[in-house]
Amino acid sequence: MDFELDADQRAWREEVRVFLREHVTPQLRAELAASDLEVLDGEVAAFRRAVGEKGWFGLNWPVEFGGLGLGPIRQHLLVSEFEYWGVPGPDLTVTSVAPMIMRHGTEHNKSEFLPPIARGELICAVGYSEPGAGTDLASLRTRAVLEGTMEDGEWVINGSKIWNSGAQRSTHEWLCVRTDPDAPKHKGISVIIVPVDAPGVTIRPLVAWSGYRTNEAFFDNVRVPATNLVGEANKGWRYITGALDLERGALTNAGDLRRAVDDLLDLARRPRRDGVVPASEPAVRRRLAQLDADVEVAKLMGFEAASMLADSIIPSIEVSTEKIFTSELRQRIAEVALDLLGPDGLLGHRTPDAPDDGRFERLYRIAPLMRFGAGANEVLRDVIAQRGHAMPSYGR
Amino acid sequence: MDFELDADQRAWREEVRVFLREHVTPQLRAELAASDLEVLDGEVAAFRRAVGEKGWFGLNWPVEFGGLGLGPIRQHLLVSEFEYWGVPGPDLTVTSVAPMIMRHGTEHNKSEFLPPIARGELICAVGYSEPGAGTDLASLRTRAVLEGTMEDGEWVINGSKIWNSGAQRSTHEWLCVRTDPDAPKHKGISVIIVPVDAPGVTIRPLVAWSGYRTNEAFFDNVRVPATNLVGEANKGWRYITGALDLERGALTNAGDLRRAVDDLLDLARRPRRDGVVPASEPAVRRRLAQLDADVEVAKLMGFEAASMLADSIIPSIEVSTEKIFTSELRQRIAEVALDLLGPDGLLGHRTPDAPDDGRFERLYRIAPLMRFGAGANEVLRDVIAQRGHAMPSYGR
Amino acid sequence: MKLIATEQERDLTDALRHVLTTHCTTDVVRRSLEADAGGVPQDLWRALTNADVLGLPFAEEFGGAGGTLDDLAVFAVEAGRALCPSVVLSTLHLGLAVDALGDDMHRKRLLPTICRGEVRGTVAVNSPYDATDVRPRLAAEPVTGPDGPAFEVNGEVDFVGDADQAQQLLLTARVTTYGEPDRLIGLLLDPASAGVAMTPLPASDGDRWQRLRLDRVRVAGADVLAGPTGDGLAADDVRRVALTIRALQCLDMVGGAQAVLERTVDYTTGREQFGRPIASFQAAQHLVADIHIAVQAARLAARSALFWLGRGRLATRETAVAVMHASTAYRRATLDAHQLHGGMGYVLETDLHLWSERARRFGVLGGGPDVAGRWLEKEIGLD
Amino acid sequence: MKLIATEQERDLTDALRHVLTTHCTTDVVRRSLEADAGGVPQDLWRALTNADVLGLPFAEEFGGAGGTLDDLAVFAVEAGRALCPSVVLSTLHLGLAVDALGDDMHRKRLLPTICRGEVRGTVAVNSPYDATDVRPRLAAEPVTGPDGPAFEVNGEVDFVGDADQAQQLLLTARVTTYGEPDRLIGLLLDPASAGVAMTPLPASDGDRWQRLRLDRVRVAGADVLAGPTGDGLAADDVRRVALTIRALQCLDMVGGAQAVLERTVDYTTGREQFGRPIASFQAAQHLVADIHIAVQAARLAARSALFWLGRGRLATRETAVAVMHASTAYRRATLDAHQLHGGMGYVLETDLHLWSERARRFGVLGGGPDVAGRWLEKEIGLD
Repeated sequence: MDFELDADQRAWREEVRVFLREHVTPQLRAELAASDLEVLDGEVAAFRRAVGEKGWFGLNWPVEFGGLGLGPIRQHLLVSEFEYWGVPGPDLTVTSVAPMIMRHGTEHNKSEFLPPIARGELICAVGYSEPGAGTDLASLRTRAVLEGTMEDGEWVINGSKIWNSGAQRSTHEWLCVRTDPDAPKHKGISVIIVPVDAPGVTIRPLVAWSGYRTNEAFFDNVRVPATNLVGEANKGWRYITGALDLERGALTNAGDLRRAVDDLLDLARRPRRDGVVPASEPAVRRRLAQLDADVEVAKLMGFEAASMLADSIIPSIEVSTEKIFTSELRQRIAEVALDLLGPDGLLGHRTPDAPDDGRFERLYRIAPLMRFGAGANEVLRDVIAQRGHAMPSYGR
Repeated sequence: MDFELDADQRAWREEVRVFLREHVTPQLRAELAASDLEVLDGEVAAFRRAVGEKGWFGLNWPVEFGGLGLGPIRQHLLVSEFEYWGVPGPDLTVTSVAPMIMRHGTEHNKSEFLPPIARGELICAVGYSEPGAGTDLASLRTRAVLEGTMEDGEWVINGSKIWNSGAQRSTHEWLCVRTDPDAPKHKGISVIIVPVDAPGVTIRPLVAWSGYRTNEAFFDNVRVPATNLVGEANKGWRYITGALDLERGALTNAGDLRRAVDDLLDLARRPRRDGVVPASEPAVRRRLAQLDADVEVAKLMGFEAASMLADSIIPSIEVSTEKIFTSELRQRIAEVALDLLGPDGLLGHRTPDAPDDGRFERLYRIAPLMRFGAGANEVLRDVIAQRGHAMPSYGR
Repeated sequence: MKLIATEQERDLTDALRHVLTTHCTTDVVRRSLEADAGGVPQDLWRALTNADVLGLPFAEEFGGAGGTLDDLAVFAVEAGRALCPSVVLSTLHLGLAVDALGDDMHRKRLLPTICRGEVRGTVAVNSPYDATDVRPRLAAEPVTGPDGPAFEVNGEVDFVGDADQAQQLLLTARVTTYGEPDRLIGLLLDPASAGVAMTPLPASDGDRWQRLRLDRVRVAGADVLAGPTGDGLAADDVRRVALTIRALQCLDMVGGAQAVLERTVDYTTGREQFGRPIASFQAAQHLVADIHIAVQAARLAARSALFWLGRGRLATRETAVAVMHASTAYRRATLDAHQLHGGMGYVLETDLHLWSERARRFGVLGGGPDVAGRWLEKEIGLD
Repeated sequence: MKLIATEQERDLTDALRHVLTTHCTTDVVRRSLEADAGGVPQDLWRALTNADVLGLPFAEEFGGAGGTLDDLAVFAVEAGRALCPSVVLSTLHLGLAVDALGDDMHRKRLLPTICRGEVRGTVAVNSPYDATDVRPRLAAEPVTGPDGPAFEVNGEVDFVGDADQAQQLLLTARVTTYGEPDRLIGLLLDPASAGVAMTPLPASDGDRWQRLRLDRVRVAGADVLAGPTGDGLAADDVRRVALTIRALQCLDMVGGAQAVLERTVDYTTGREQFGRPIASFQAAQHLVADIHIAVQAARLAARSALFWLGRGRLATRETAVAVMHASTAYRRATLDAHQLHGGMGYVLETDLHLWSERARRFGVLGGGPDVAGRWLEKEIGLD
């Protein structure tokens, strides 16, 4: 990939934009504004079906698995546009779970799970963290015990998960469990796909400061077919870290940040409730210019990672860099918005007097998640130093 | 101490200012500008004598040791003024070495060393760090072996020191040596006072980026009287850390920073070589205002530490806080100066075209020392967390 | 106020902390923010009244505890730690404003009721965007009514905190008389008066400001604060009230940041990751150290501002420094606390967000760091 | 230029790094800065000439290597790593300026001598404070001399780099003719010409700029660059040259910051404190990670700017972004490297300061982050 999109890439972006112009209706915007993704069978669901019909959930999947095989650059451009428009694109199930099934799954896994994922019908919540363990995923204690054989037996699962986001909208759990309690902590882990409606699964909502709902999930003698094990038993750590790398990559797209800065630039040029136009204050202009400079860099970082993937290079250090950069930038955008809006910026999200419907008030609350989630920035800084520059581990 | 100086304190500050108005002559300024402190028998020396005659080297010493017993607040006000005027005040010998002799020295130490220190005739270079050891002082390897008795024997010293600043202007070394190589590393250390002109002492200059000269000092079978041992043998670590705490306290005075910001505010209001007045640029004004706000806080931090000392509380966490805050502020002042002056700010110190004689160009080079020296800021942040907030050691 | 707390100050701190720890738990704070809760609970209000908090800075002759602004500073820090509901603070602000801008008649009428906890009130004498901007938003016209001279007041005031809970507001208005300079007057107003309309402005933290619309509201002469000579308030006197409120908010922020720092140290010390306490990671320690440094800076700056305001100075410069440091420190403390807490500080049930919300509210209300930076530019002659 | 280095680019990098590692050691760099050293050593100059560096971006018909600005970008990064003496860069800038602003006659006359390493030169077509400000500092008046039409030039130009080592300068001047719009022309000038006076301006790094004073200096018509139609250069064409130079300096900063990062990692890995390598402290690792992130940001921004400049765009916005990131990254990298090196990076004999000096020189020359911020404000319509 060049610093400039080539003709094909431009044509692709235009195709995506044409689709979005058609499908991002006022009704869809209204539903998203009022309820995020929580309406189960409304505009969002219809939009997802339209995306599925284009085959875009499998955009980057190999053709052999029913994908379009269009590669990471097309994927990147599409996700950037979707983010810029503020609509849900390919989610973790498509971009993280499915590739792991393709790479490591059994033939049975592939035939059972990939087709419904491609249609947008099978949606996974990701069950990694457990209460009390936080970022240290490998210390997980949810147990799965095999009763019977791998051919026709069942896994019996007991334990609990936290930060089980989207479980209320999901059909399945991509669940990390301990299958060998005697092995070293990274070696006894497996991944099992568990239907959310299986008896013994309980989902308890947790509401985050951002207003988003996440969940605790409890598994009480939950039984699933032995063949729901992904790949091989006790090799789950590889699948998890692989999926996490992909997740982190997906998170670093700067489309939403570009949109946030564009929106903020607009807002800064409009009078506040007190009649003052924030952009008339020079210090505000300088801070906005800095955000613009940073978001341009974030965009280039995204292009770079996509280019590497297109060249079959795993951008591991690059993705850590981007994740830190974009997550801290997101927080700074929200801070600049607060400072330039003054009290207007404190008017609550979804209240009529709030500027831009309180989008920046909410961004301030959303931003912290991206710093500590998906690999805390401290851990990723360690990664950059230790993996990127061979600095010695301090024994974590 | 209040947030406002009381009448006595104001009178004291006025007394110091009267002294400075009289003794900070154009000749003294010229010598300092041209040569720092390196002219051994010139204006600086004469100024030091005048300070000595006022008894101000022993300002804060108890009366029983020939001091004025005026206490830490007076000391703080005096040092702030001296720093603001940019002239040398009480140095480490007076503020760190002598108090340790008073607190821990033998009667012989006190009678031999304190009177000449009070007169400004005995000046110590501080010999702590060794090549290869850096901040980790306790790993020092310079050896002292006692030949004969503590009454009439001699210490024979071998080893070397680095960052031996001011040795070329000093009469003695306040030298940390290992006297018990078999004890744990903090337990076998002693402090010995060594005349710089003793046979076997060699001083080799090292020039820092700031332009200041520091030194390496080599000790080759250097013999000094056994009574030059400070206090007791093998208890030196306490004396060193005590002196370092005092040194750090002395470094955190914000007088030089207030002066730097005042000078920078002046400079920003004058046209550059290209005719532009930097303060006409709003972003520059905002950065200057931030520096002003920070230096006001630094001043309050200094008042606070002096107040604590006056109440016989050792401000250990406070001094670490101040040292980090002021050292990072100093660097930011230099950075703002560079940005607002543009190329003018690159014109070399002591060259005729440089604005303010290149004072800010040089400040940029001086500032890094204060961040890593006298307890690296990283170490002091550990201190704040571990001693100030009881966070657990990570095993340093 | 001493740079180092005196024994008396420490005793006051302990006493206030005890009252707030008992009666102002985060449960109480949460309930006071709920739309139908009717504001601060009686229990807390009573405890604060009994502890003389509402009379802390007022003279004994007006029913107060005979304390000083320095004593109120001690309360402000403790209020910030405990997230004391803002109507308590607003009521104290009302008392301060009446004390500073009214005459003895006003003081005698109002301060005792405030000290006894009988009145809740609030003050809106400056732009919510900029505490130094005291241009009145209301216009008052002299009229003669049945009870003698009065004013008819029109206009809108935005972002009036706690007006829905208040029985007594202090607002300012401009009186324009042909051929004379405009006058600035204070108005004591019952929000239930005829012609006052309120529209709630829901804040991010669940609290509600009010937008007040005054339509031909009649204010009696006895409710007008017109300065010692009767020809209006001096703008700088009003500004000193506004800056005093802002400086008290800075101390609130200092107390809040300090509480967040302590919570974060406790959480990270008790919580293990990768087989060791989070608090044992140097990166965590340095975040904590940086919060410590910022809070220490903010504490000194805010106390200094209040010290000078308490001694009659306008202290715009000191207040600017206080806002620049306190707003920034509280914001960084809360955002980095979220970072160190991870998910466990991000869910509503763990309370951390309550401080985060207060950090941003007090961070910008009356002017955040950018606005205060402008004040300071002017003060040091950079404009 | 690809976002990811191609094999060809990696080969060029390796080749250039080899030449510079061999011939541009820090000893060579130090000597080139000494006042009496006469600038860059012959040995280095020859090696760079032999490696086609001086002809890298110029067409083969003018004796160049037929490369592009993208190839020069690769050299700029390596030059920054190795602290390549600035006269090498200035001479390349002269070639770029002649190529962009001259006609074929100028190109044929000058480019081959530059490519062959026979000429050292420099360019001063913009304010040293602001690369986008191309208002000429000199005034030129048309005169007729013995050899035909010429100009007589007067005025002063400040901060001309390497003018004391140059045989050829490219300056700009304003021609004012009564009743016509002012024209902007380029001037090729031998600094040894009659009427040119130089005053050295010693820089913090020991190098010297020159202040040039031109007093009735005669410039022949053949040495005048007056644009394709002969009626002057377009300001934006000159500005593009100035921004190209600035963008190349950004890449220099990226290379320098990268070198400092690597030195710092090496030093901290090899050096023990408290019984363990400094590099094993999380605080050290996070400083390194932050430098890494900043350098990565700067690298992408600077390459993007040069990409667009190489394709004929003015690219003010991209260059602004590049300056904001590269200047800041290099400054932070060097200052934090000092922090991690402690005393061992602070004494002159350990060389680190050479990069620190370059960081501040290139950080502000032609406009630092504050100035570039102003460019960007304009570009995004915030003025």
